[in-house]
Amino acid sequence: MKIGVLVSEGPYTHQAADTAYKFVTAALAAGHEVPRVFFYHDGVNVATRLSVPPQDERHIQQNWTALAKEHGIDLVVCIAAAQRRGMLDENEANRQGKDASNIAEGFRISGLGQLIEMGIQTDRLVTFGD
Amino acid sequence: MKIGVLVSEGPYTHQAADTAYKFVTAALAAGHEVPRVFFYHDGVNVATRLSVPPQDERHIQQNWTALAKEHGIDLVVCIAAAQRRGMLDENEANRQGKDASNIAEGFRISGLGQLIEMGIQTDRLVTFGD
Amino acid sequence: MSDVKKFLYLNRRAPYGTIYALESLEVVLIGAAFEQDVALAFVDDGVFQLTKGQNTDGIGVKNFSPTFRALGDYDVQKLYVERESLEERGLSEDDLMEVVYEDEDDDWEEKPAIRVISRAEMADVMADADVVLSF
Amino acid sequence: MSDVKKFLYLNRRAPYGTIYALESLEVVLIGAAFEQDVALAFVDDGVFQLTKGQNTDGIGVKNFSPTFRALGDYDVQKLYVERESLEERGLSEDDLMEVVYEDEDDDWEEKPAIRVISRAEMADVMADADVVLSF
Amino acid sequence: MSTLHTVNKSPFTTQALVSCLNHAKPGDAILMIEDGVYGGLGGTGLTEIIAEFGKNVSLYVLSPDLAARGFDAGRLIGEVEGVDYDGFVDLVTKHDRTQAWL
Amino acid sequence: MSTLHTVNKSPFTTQALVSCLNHAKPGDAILMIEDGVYGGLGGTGLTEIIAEFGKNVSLYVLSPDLAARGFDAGRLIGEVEGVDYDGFVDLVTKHDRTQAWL
Repeated sequence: MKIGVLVSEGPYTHQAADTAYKFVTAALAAGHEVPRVFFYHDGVNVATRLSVPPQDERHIQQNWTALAKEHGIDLVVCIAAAQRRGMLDENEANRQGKDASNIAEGFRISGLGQLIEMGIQTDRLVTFGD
Repeated sequence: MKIGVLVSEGPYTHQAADTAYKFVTAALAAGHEVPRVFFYHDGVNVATRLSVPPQDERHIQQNWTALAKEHGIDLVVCIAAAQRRGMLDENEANRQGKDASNIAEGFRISGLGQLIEMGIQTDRLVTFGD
Repeated sequence: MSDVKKFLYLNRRAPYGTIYALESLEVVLIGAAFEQDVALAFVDDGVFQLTKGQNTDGIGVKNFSPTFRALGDYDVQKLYVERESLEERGLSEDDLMEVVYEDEDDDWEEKPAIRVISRAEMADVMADADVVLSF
Repeated sequence: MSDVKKFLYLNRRAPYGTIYALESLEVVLIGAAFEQDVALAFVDDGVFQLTKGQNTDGIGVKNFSPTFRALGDYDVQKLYVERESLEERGLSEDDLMEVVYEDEDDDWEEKPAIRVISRAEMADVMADADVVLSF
Repeated sequence: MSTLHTVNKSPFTTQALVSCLNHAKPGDAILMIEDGVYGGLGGTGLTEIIAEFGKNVSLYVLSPDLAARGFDAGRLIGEVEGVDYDGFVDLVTKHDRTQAWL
Repeated sequence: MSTLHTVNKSPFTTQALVSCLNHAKPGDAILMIEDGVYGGLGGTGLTEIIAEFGKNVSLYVLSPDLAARGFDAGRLIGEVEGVDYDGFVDLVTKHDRTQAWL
């Protein structure tokens, strides 16, 4: 079955990104497809490559990047939500005249249409938020 | 009177940073001192200089930077909370081996001791959070 | 038409204190272009999103409530509001803004898009959706 | 001693679902170095922070509850827990972990740091603070 | 000695206001801000209990937050007074401490 | 056709679980996750109302979240069953849609 996932809260502050990660891992292990995970609201903050959690804690961004690479998951960060919150990839940084970017490998910035498309093309949509 | 302010939530997602800004502006106008504003939890995200809000919306980071400059307010971002969430100044980025920083002018990264110190040295502490 | 799914946008939070109401509306506007069957549900504090007379000048935050009135232009025709949620909050339909759409099946007559329904009917609306997006 | 203020850390949220409990504890540990009068209050869902037997292996999040037991070493001696909050949640003092400190005024005897008090007493604790930090 | 309590959550969604009311002491003040201002509305399922507490503590709402949400002072419970940000600052200074119910 | 509802908030803090119970239909399932797992505890002020609803809908808690918070299955209401992440996935696929009560 195709399962789409929406993550609506930022890393560490809320458990949403952790629960979603565990859920996606289990869904893949059970033989389901997770073609895309969409990051919205503060969920866009999961994509930062500048996070430096304590050594004895999980690295949420790196976990997602690795899982996506292994299973070909499309990690999409909402552009409108990301701009407000200061999450930019290199293209966006250049376009906006900013001197730095912070999006990690494996995540791509795109529009809300990708969320709707995920809703249309998957059999289930599961939301993790606050 | 000396009033210390604690901001505990991120920009745009929660109203906390907006209410705190209005409150501090009013406190200064009434002749009070606001020596320091401490940003903790997701509040550290207020300090990003990469935010690009829509043209018709307020720019929360720039508002704080301008207010702090005009009135000499010490804007302190908690280092532990910031590291988890990917908020780094240039020193921290170098120290952590990261290729970019994102802290805006007017904010400085420091420890939680600055919050305790603010509690000791001010007459009132006002918290804005979720 | 077999590709048309029923999208339900579930709004349970008040405006301005958090961004969810605004960012929910941004999804609705983008989603309108996909020609799916769209409905919005306002339950619990979500009903506060539709109060008329919102004026955000004093808080320095953008007033996005006029966007609801533009939903008809995007062919969003169903804004379900739960009666029990209104009543618990001391509100009546008179406290809500007016949202209309033009009914193409009825000579483009202007009709109200806001439909106050009971909790039981709201449960039916929810159970009828293919995709529920919660904000 | 005139510079000593009474700091009250007010904890009203459950652990793990959000980070507030953990980050509150980080402030307490740093704050202990400042030689102020420190007390922690656990009210509403905050009482869940102190349950014993927490095991986070399954959720991939760090179990920070052992840190509470170390508070005595930081000379944090007062963890006030509201009885009514416990009761509403079906909890008793037996469900809480043990936190002790060594009383320097009583020959360094080990004493329990957790003090279950009534809601009225909790209101007194709050009203007695100079600085309240809410998490 | 008295406390200014701030509540920024809707009382229809969370327990913050009720918990605050349960711990406030006579002479304290409660200022409802942000989504908390809904707690000041008359004619709701909570009006009676809030008005009852209002006999011992002073109740305020932050007027700019009330206006943002489409209501004016006419909709408030009689025991609740509107203040602007200047009034917020005054309340902070008049009371000995501020306690946030997040 | 049936729905899997997810609730991730403590029922002692927010109205999410009660609102969910008020809208769930017979045959639906409710999975309590994260801080929502406290809703499955027996002997609380809410146990009775939750057990009553449990006659019409299936109630689950995510066991890893329950263990994280220091409780085991023995503390659950009789009507509530524990599942792990695999069980979560099964519940998602068995029901026709998933609705989050945030």
